Amino acid sequence: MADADDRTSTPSSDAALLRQMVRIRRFEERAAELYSRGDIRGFLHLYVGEEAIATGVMAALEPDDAIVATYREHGHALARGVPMRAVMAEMFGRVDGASRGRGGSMHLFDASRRFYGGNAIVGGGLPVAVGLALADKLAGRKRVTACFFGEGAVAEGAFHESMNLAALWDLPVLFCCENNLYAMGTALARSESETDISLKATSYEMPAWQVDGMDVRATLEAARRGASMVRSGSGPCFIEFRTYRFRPHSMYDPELYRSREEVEEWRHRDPIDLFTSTLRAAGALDDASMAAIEADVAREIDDAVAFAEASPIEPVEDLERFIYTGRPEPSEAAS
Amino acid sequence: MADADDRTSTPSSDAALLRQMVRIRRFEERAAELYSRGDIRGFLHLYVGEEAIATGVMAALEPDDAIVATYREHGHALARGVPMRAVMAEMFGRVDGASRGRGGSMHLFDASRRFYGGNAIVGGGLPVAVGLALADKLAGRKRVTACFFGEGAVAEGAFHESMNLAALWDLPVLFCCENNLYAMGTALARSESETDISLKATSYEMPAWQVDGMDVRATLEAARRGASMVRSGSGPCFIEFRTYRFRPHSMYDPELYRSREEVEEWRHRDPIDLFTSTLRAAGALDDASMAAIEADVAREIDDAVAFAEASPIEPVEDLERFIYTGRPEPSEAAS
Amino acid sequence: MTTDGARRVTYRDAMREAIREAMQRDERVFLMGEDVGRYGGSYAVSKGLLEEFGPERIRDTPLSELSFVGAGIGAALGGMRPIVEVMTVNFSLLALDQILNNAATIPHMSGGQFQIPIVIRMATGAGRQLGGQHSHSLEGMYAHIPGIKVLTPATIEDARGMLWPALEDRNPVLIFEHAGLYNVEGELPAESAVDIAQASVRRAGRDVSLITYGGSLPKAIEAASTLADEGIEAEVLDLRVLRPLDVASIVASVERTHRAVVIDEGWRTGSFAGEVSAQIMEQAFFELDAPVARVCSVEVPMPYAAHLERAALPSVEQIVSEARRLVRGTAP
Amino acid sequence: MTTDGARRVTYRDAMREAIREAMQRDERVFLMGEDVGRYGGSYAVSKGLLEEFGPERIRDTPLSELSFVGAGIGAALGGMRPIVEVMTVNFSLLALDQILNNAATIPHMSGGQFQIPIVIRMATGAGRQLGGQHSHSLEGMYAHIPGIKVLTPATIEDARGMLWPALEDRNPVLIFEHAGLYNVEGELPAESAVDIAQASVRRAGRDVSLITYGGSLPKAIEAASTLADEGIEAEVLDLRVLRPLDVASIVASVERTHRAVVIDEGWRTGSFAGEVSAQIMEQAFFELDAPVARVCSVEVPMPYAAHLERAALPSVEQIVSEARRLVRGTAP
Ligand SMILES: Cc1ncc(C[n+]2csc(CCOP(=O)(O)OP(=O)(O)O)c2C)c(N)n1
Ligand SMILES: Cc1ncc(C[n+]2csc(CCOP(=O)(O)OP(=O)(O)O)c2C)c(N)n1
Ligand SMILES: [Mg+2]
Ligand SMILES: [Mg+2]
Repeated sequence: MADADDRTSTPSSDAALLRQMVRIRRFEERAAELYSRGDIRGFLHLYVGEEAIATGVMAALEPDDAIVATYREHGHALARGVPMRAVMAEMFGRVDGASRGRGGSMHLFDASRRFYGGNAIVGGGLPVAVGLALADKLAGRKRVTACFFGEGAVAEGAFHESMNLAALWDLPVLFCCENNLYAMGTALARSESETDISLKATSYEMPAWQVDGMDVRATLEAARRGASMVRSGSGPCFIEFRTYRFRPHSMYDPELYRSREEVEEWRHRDPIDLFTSTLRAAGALDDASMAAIEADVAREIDDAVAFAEASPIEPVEDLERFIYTGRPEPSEAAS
Repeated sequence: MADADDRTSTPSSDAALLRQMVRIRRFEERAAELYSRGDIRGFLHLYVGEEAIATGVMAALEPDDAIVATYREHGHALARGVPMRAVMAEMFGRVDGASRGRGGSMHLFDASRRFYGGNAIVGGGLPVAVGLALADKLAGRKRVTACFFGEGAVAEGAFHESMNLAALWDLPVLFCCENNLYAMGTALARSESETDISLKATSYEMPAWQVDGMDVRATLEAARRGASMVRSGSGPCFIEFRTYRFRPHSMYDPELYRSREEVEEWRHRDPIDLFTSTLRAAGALDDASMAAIEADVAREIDDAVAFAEASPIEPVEDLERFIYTGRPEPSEAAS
Repeated sequence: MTTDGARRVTYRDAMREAIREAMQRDERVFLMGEDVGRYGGSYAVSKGLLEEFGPERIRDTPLSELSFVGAGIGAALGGMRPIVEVMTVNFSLLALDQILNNAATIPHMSGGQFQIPIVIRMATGAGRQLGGQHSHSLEGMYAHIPGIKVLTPATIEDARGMLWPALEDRNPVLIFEHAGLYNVEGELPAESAVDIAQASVRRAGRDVSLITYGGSLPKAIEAASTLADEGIEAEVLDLRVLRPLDVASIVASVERTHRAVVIDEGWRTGSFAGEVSAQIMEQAFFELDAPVARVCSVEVPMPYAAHLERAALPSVEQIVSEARRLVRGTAP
Repeated sequence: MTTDGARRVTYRDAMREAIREAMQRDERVFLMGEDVGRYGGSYAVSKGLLEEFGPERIRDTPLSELSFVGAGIGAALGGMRPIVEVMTVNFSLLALDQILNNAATIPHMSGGQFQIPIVIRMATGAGRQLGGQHSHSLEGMYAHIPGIKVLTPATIEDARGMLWPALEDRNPVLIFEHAGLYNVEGELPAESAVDIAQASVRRAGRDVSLITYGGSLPKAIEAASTLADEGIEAEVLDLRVLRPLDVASIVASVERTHRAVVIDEGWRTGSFAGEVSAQIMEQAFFELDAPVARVCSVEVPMPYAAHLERAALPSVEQIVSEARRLVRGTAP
């Protein structure tokens, strides 16, 4: 089951997919604990239940493709290969964090992996993804920009404008809609007059399809198909991943808007359970290898936490660093 | 051919429709002259070629319905019954103008006719129309809000959000898209990936259809159908009126983006010519009655110009009036 | 409940009571915004109201800030009294076009034919480690726009009392609620009538004026007690209303103290504090014994890390040290 | 062409030449916006460029301000050097979220990993009877945002020279072009190197500083000549860059003149002029012989009628009278 390089490239063996999902799940479980302890602060949006999407999509991308994600992006960052240490240190607000502690959970960045953040304005990443793809098109590069957003973002004007621009200009964007049925407490039917999201894409003449977001082989397959269409230069694609968020929206959410039963129902479709059952049924996974994955992941998480705890904080004197790049301007020199 | 009350109610006889279109056409031709002379300033967007739309739609509405229009709204205001004197005086910047000279050509308002303006932000009127309709729905009133906008507005986020809200909440909005094929110099195909505008409405589950915007009987018919559906409480409707602007976008437009031939082609479908031919062929119009209309309209316009010229200007001391309604606030009292 | 009928409530509860009362008093009032209903309000302000008033009047909206704010404007034009909740000021930028080009403009541009009696509420401010996109203080920017009124309730009493006069006002009114105040608990008098026009002296003093509003008021009050221990009597002026600005009260305070520190969580350059300073320059220059000082946020998108965020925000220590400098003439 | 190689050109032509030169010099540069191509630019700035550079690099966009500005930001992240034209500042509100929450924020929030070398140009200002939605001056509001730079070319030389350094700068730069300047004709020196950092004294004087920028510069210069006839020597300081603000030059001017009038077409309350006044308060209070005065727009949505618009805008007469009042001590 070993897959030596699964933290740097984008492996797509069954073993690698399983390990990646477990890695994200356990990481976030630990993050929730650390939040309760006060080591992590601010907003924390967990991806628990949705891991198959980021795992499948990232495994379909090339190293020089680009990713634009939302505030619910730990899974995307980890699956893309952003080191767990950097993600954890960021959530601790430390200088070795992915964004030097300035971003936090919602704003993970990694230039070397073309991971363009964690955007906390719903819909705010879509225009940026369009622009990254435009740059590739103008420069004649065959790269894909994968843009993630929730079904709640579909109501935003930014969605509409960005879909149209990408389709109009045949830009290489892979739109990945993570439809977990709720935007905070607002169910899809209270937010969209037409609840078939993938249908919307067709009104921009954009190829679109739905995928079971709980089935990691299906998400990988769909993303491969989408990425290869996009890479071929035929324009953008739209994939709607049907999924569910098992946890509250954030750590503040009292979950008044849905029943325990509904959540339990969906837990039967836990993407990790589904995949381990499949693998076990096929004789491709046994208790020992599963235990090995868990042990390995636990070690990685312990290491990341230790790293984060040991990491220093940015000196306060550097507060204003990175505001402007380049020579100091008069007002800076003056103050 | 007389139709005594056609300036106050919404008559829909053939005679009234013809007279209304001629009235708008001649009014704007005069406005263009007055612009050249410097009596009218700022931006002036003519509706020449598109008169059948406002004429047909207004004839299908009731006095207590509401209208939200764009900066190209002389025709809408006149057809709605806003007195020509008030429209002309507004364009002269006089106190007897529809907006006391504060609005100009782009911002005609008339509370008594529920004419909510002249909005010069593309797409800016759509959310307001949604809100007017929401008020009616909440108050249990069976009124229609007719919202006009160009096909260029369809690319704006405001369009998307407003369509969704109106459809989601079953609001009584009649969306009237005036598709004249250009937004300033941008042809529809350079602005939309899907150029069939009415198709877009269906992605919000909104009933939608296309109409020949050069045929005033067709626009009336379509608006009647739409207004009665909307009034019945079944939610919004969307009508795409296919039309063409015969004149430049505004008085500044050098028209580099389209050929004279294309414009000439469309002039063969002049809505006034088409309708007079139809009426003449049916024996319902002769030279004498046409001449009577023209003479009557010319008189009305002369009267409106004379009225505007004679109207005083708002005293400069009243510059800050209407900023806040109610008792003077401390800062006002202080200054 | 205390003897005189005063009760201890949180700012959040006070706000909720104000909404409930308005809904009961006037059936034209309704509340609309993201997650105000089933979720119970992202800051739990509207919790329970859906059950009481139903989904038509406690209306959950899709994520469409531009259009539901615009729809509120339209509903106000149509005779309703909408309260539109924009979850936070950070998202309100998406709706700014409707606020500036329609709500603030149509009444005047129509020659006074139309009024837009809408109330738009939003949370503002930083201090909870929410990072660079979720920590803005932009009420000063809104206060630049003629045609709207801008309220910044900083006390329990104002949280409870400002909404009704705002709804009665026929102009568009924006209410900025500092997110750091929601959990603050305090006394709510049984009887109280607040206006939405005047600044209020929260503590009297003769040595220096601390002029502020909203989330910075508690800091100014704390600074004033610290200063009192040193023998400096600071007057704390709560602006309450940023537009139209009650310049007379500012001038009156400076005439008493001859020195002023303006505290504002906005970024320093172009801050509302700058406007207050300029007004003092114009109206009370010859009263000044020292230049007006500003304590504002450092000009960075708010960092996530606690120590950096703390360093970026106005602090009690900075207020104290600026006030001391003005009074004692010592460098900060 | 004059003997020293200087040419007479319009502001519009200067701007166009600057774009053309940038496109020729760097193939990563492209121009994108509404009607920049086939229409020739709504102010004819980009006329002829489509023919020269083709539709990929002179890119007409749909009416989608939020997203094409955001796409410019993304393209800059992706290695391009976009010039995004937002037709006018009035429509830029629709794109403000992208400018503030992405362009201004990502570089810092990513811990310096990303730069966003975008230039966003837009027309600003009033004076052409375009009414309440088409006459805004909001550059002061933009100057409040850390992380962006804000340029306001007021002269032919700056119109010609500011674009290239703005493109070379790795930060997001906004350029505000006052629509009333496009037709102004003037001398363009054959050789000229302008910076995008410092304010510039356009006329020297010792009695009073007239501090301004953009479309108000010609008014200030005219006021200075009128004042000169009365024996008052006014110094005219063109700020040129509103952010980061060149405070040192402001202070230096006030140290020479001891009096200042700040002129700004924005609405008075919360105007950028207020910020300048506050900076003088803080940095040069003891140099002042009189309080700093502001000449700004009256706080109304700009009316259409000529006489009302004129009354709402800063005028040469007001500048003269304020300057006279400060110098002579007579009431205006
Ligand atoms: C423009 C904007 N409006 C509101 C919010 C507050 N908010 C944060 S997440 C969220 C729900 C988004 O739902 P969805 O897009 O479905 O993503 P999910 O959280 O379900 O992954 C909301 C309303 C925001 N961050 N940005
Ligand atoms: C938000 C916004 N962007 C740009 C403009 C400038 N503008 C005015 S009219 C117009 C074209 C609109 O075209 P369309 O909606 O088709 O209406 P038409 O003029 O053809 O009637 C543009 C781009 C504007 N007024 N508002
Ligand atoms: Mg969701
Ligand atoms: Mg059009």
